[in-house]
Amino acid sequence: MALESCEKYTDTALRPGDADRYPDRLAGEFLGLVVSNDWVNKEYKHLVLKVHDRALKAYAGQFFHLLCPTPDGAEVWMRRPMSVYRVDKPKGQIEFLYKCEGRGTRGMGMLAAGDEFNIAGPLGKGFHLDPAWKNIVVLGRGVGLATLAPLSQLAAENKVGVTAILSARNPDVVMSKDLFDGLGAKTITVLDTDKSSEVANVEKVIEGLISDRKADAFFTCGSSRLLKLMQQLGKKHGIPGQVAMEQIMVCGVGACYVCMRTFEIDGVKTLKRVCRDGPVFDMQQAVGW
Amino acid sequence: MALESCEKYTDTALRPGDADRYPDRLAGEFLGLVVSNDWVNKEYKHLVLKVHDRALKAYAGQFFHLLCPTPDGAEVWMRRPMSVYRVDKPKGQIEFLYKCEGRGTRGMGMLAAGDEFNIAGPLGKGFHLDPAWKNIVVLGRGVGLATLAPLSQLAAENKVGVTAILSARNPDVVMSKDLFDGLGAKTITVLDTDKSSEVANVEKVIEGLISDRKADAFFTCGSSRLLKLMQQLGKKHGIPGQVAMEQIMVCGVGACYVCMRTFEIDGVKTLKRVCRDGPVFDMQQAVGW
Amino acid sequence: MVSGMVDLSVKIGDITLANPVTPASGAFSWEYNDVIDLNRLGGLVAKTICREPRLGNPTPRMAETEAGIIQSIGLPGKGIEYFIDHIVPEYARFTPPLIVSCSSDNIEEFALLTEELAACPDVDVIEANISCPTRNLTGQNFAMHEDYTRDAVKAIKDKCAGKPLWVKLSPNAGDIVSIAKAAEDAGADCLVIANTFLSLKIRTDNFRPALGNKFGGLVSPALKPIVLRMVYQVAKQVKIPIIGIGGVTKAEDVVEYMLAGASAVGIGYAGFRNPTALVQIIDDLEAWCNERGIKKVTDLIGAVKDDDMEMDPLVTASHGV
Amino acid sequence: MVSGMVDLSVKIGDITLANPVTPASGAFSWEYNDVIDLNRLGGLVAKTICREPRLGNPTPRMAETEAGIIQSIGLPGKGIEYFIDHIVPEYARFTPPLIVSCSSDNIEEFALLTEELAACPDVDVIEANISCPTRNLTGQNFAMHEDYTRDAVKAIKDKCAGKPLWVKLSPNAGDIVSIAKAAEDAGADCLVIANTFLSLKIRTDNFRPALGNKFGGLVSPALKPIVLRMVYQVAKQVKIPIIGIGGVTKAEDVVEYMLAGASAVGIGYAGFRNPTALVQIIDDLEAWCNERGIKKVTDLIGAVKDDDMEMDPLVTASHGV
Ligand SMILES: Cc1cc2nc3c(=O)[nH]c(=O)nc-3n(C[C@H](O)[C@H](O)[C@H](O)COP(=O)(O)OP(=O)(O)OC[C@H]3O[C@@H](n4cnc5c(N)ncnc54)[C@H](O)[C@@H]3O)c2cc1C
Ligand SMILES: Cc1cc2nc3c(=O)[nH]c(=O)nc-3n(C[C@H](O)[C@H](O)[C@H](O)COP(=O)(O)OP(=O)(O)OC[C@H]3O[C@@H](n4cnc5c(N)ncnc54)[C@H](O)[C@@H]3O)c2cc1C
Ligand SMILES: Cc1cc2nc3c(=O)[nH]c(=O)nc-3n(C[C@H](O)[C@H](O)[C@H](O)COP(=O)(O)O)c2cc1C
Ligand SMILES: Cc1cc2nc3c(=O)[nH]c(=O)nc-3n(C[C@H](O)[C@H](O)[C@H](O)COP(=O)(O)O)c2cc1C
Ligand code: FES
Ligand code: FES
Repeated sequence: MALESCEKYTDTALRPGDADRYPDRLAGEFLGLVVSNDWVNKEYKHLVLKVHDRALKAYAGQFFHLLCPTPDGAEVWMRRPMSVYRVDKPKGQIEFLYKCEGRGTRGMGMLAAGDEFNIAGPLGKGFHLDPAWKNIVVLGRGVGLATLAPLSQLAAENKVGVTAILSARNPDVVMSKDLFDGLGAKTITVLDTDKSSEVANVEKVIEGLISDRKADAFFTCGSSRLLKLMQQLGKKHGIPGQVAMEQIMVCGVGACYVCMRTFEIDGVKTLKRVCRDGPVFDMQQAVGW
Repeated sequence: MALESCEKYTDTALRPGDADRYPDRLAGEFLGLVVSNDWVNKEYKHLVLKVHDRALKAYAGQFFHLLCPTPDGAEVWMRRPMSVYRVDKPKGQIEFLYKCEGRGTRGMGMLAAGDEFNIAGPLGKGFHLDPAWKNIVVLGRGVGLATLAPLSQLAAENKVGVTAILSARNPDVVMSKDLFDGLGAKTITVLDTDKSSEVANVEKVIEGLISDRKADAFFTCGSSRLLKLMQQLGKKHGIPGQVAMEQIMVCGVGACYVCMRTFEIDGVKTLKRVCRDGPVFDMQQAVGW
Repeated sequence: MVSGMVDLSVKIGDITLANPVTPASGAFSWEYNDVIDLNRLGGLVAKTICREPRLGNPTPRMAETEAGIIQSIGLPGKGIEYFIDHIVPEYARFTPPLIVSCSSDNIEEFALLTEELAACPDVDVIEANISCPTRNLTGQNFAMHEDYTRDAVKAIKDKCAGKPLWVKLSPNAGDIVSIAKAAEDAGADCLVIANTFLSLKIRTDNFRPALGNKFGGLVSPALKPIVLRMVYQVAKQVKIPIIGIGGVTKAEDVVEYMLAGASAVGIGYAGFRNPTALVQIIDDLEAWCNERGIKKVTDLIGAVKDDDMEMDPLVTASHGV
Repeated sequence: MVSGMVDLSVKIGDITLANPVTPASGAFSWEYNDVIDLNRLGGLVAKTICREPRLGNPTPRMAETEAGIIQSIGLPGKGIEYFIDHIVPEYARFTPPLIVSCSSDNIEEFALLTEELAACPDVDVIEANISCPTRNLTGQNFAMHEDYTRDAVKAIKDKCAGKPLWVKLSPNAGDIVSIAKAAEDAGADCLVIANTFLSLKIRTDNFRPALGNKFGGLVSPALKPIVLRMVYQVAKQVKIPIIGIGGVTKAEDVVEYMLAGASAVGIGYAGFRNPTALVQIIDDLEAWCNERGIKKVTDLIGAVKDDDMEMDPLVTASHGV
């Protein structure tokens, strides 16, 4: 008498500890085990996942593609891209910092310790640190800081000095300061509330860093306004830079050509895939964020 | 920058305690509050819901149409019909007894105390007790007993004697005995394990009840074999009977004509809607269960 | 909910609906009055009636699919006489206009049926269902062909005795715009877009079709973007009003259909899922309009902003997400 | 998983696939090798290539819908030369046959493109995508019409130099069977059913189409019953093999398509959702067959039991649920 069930989807992802038939692959599909998922302020949450070893290959600027649980009984149909916030190899954990906003990220917000969470990655091209650089400037706002934060780890490992300018609406939503501080970066907070986040002031701050020879390279993410500022200053002073871009994604691996952004190379405009050609791009080539 | 959410479905159902704009309606859509949802044996669970007053109108043989939570991240698209197992007016609760089997009932099985559960009803035509009847015989098997159980309550209220023959595979899955016992019914358990559930034996038991004048009417649900037996005995002895039928449903209120079963009335076969013309029908008119 | 500000009424030709939310034929009956206040609805839409009594299709008539259901009812009913004597009076107790859906696979019979319905004073609108995918085994029907549509609608229109004729089209047709225009030419006063998608489910446990009739009509919120596209395309090409049907589950879906060019919507699935959905959608639509200061819901009809779209991918890719 | 018993291989004309699970064009590239072992797949299917370089459609190119996504990519690519020089070699590193999808809206150009591809030794199969709903703004394409299909397929077939020609059809066509027959008549060696459903989403926050290209193709597991019906109808009328594409997310879906008459399936959405899905589906299919003692997966092709269906509703309604 039983009717067929209409269960969908096979679930095949690697759990922490599973034997890996293909340890050489760059990426994979994983069932991470939620260690914690706490609010860092009123808008952002911090997710810590215990993951399979293969997932620990992630480096700064790369992202995972997340299959979010449903916040409302209907399915979330597409994965959500999310930068790796931190990789903790000794503990076998990776971390995400995210804004709870739409269906996917609100679904993600419901995860509780012990839950499984399906993530695919690590994907994309991350940040690159030139061995010649002694000091870099990181400028980010909002969720962009989640993407930039692991640069502090990368820089610390490479003994590169970091100045992180953290822009935020108000003191309550300044993020990742502890992470940058903890890894020896110098942090400067600029705020909307006291107008210190205005472009003119940020420009002054960066010009100061340039004079102090603390700016061998620029890194940014999350704001068109700040990207433009850094592009101008970079061009003016001949300072190279990198920007992490965002775009709606489907495959995340470079197959579908959904995640296109415009870049200008030697005066010629072209489209590139954020997921595979980026998400980190040469700052001067980006045409708007 | 925010994209539209794609949240679906408005949820409009009455919660316990909500003011009722239409208290006279026979049925409604309700958000019941789960009080408990426990296993009664390896296959069946017992759900107790605190519900809005209007939902308490349910009587024996009627059903609710249940919007089950998803057992697997994908949506359960259609409601599931389920008989009312018990109405506890003083506590403002209704109860269901159900087999965890397919997607819907397994989803239901996941409900925990404090959860909300969307139910629509009460629906359908329930059992009818003729004031002339002094003693009735209830014969059920498996989940059919969930449907028949509230008859014991109805009979007790009407001071009608009940003999309940409970058929089951083995002693572990005999159900509702306590409920029948507690309301003063006489229960007879017949089992596959000792072959007492075979039709010949059940026939002997019922013939005995007929001789003892304990069988003014027959009631059954859940087994074609037992329905046929009762039809024969009913015809032979001129004893009226009622049967509760099942069929796949969509609307549950009589609009869609999905839930059809064949009935034979005065030699003419016809289709009737289980949801509105039933689920309880004249036993002699049913053509197979 | 802020109330009493927006005017939710819409006119479909001479018929005024108090709001643009109606049930879809076959997914509704007066029996829903047990659960909701039918007087709240924009219209009452009766299940498609055929002239002669029909038992309908074999069971099972519904099966769940990955995302929705397929169903195959086969237009059961007790015939036109019983309908007029017993069912019309059930609807006549309520205030919204009564739209009666009817069907036949024979043009002469369709015309006769129309004549009988048009003669019934309580019937306000005749909806010609020329698009039921499961009334016979092949899934064929008038609405699959421009010419058949024109012929059928002409014959039916002739017998409407001045009552409005709404024509329900099929999403299975390849060129919905031509068929819509044919229906308009032939005298349709409104187009109902659309019926269900001809579908099949095969059980992998017993290798059999899941429905007794083999084929069924797929119903699912998933289909809304397809039907919406059809409504949009047709609205650009016809002058008569359109009722959009397919996957409406919330007030925003009503808005979306209206933006695409529909004057009202019909709802099936959502009312099965939540029997109080239609009333809630009306409440939500009112609140949605009031929050945005929309004074007349009719302002939404065809208001999609599609005339200044940037077609250079190099430009659009540099806009923010 | 019991292994090594069932023979999963299927033949599509002269091409042998190790198993009936292939990716769908446009939803796959060699880059998936980062995540899965491409040698496990039944075939490798390259994204549709056009002769001249194309940027594709404006962004956004994807939007989530109630149950699935709509997408409008617009066949971007670097043109046939780059494709043959740089992309074919990427695929040639792997063992499964390489199926190259190609497209044009001009028959002569389509023929030229075919000729160039056919001359490339690493290309095993030419798949003519005559059904992309979003390569131009109207959604029109050859596969909407029997005659256009016949003409296009004839011209393409002429230039295949003996290589197999698979033809991808459109689910937006009204009469899929006639179009399938036209393709068969014109020389198609296999039919790929189907491409995506032309759709529209309008944002209710800004009244604008959600996609840069306005229309997009709907992709969703919800659509499987529609495409399955098409495969079933076509399989009864053509002799060439069919590849079913639409909503496959698990091994049972492969079985269902094969029962309906498909020889293999293509998978898009499921591989986006779970990048390891295709490999898992192959494993599950093998286990499914072994559990049931099925020795050759080809035994499933067209094995639906539909010849003894009970058509009397009075009888079927009295069968158990
Ligand atoms: C490489 C990359 C790294 C990112 N890293 C982070 C991070 O570390 N922390 C964080 O909070 N956010 C990050 N984002 C943005 C994040 O992907 C979106 O916030 C998220 O997808 C929104 O999903 P939602 O369901 O909450 O929103 P909805 O608005 O419901 O989403 C609807 C659709 O739009 C897409 N979408 C919406 N906003 C964006 C966006 N900004 N970028 C790409 N797609 C979007 C969604 O993926 C989904 O497909 C990153 C984006 C990219 C591309
Ligand atoms: C009036 C009525 C009262 C019922 N009372 C009870 C009860 O008290 N306890 C109980 O355990 N069961 C009862 N049932 C049966 C119950 O409805 C099914 O067990 C349930 O719908 C199965 O859902 P599923 O998702 O677990 O199974 P699935 O097999 O996944 O269901 C698939 C589809 O088939 C339908 N379906 C499957 N079995 C049945 C069935 N026997 N009757 C109707 N539809 C079915 C489902 O509703 C669903 O639409 C009753 C059925 C009816 C019609
Ligand atoms: C069970 C059922 C029965 C239906 N019967 C009819 C019918 O008799 N006449 C008709 O024109 N449409 C019929 N339909 C189609 C609906 O009117 C409607 O077009 C379809 O369900 C799509 O709308 P939805 O997505 O809101 O459900 C029926 C649909 C269902 C689900
Ligand atoms: C992002 C995307 C891009 C696609 N590109 C192509 C393409 O280039 N050529 C083609 O023939 N089909 C293309 N399709 C259609 C798929 O090949 C397939 O027919 C469709 O996705 C249905 O299968 P699914 O339900 O398994 O996703 C594309 C689909 C998607 C989602
Ligand atoms: S998301 Fe598919 S190519 Fe980038
Ligand atoms: S379930 Fe709709 S009429 Fe019974």
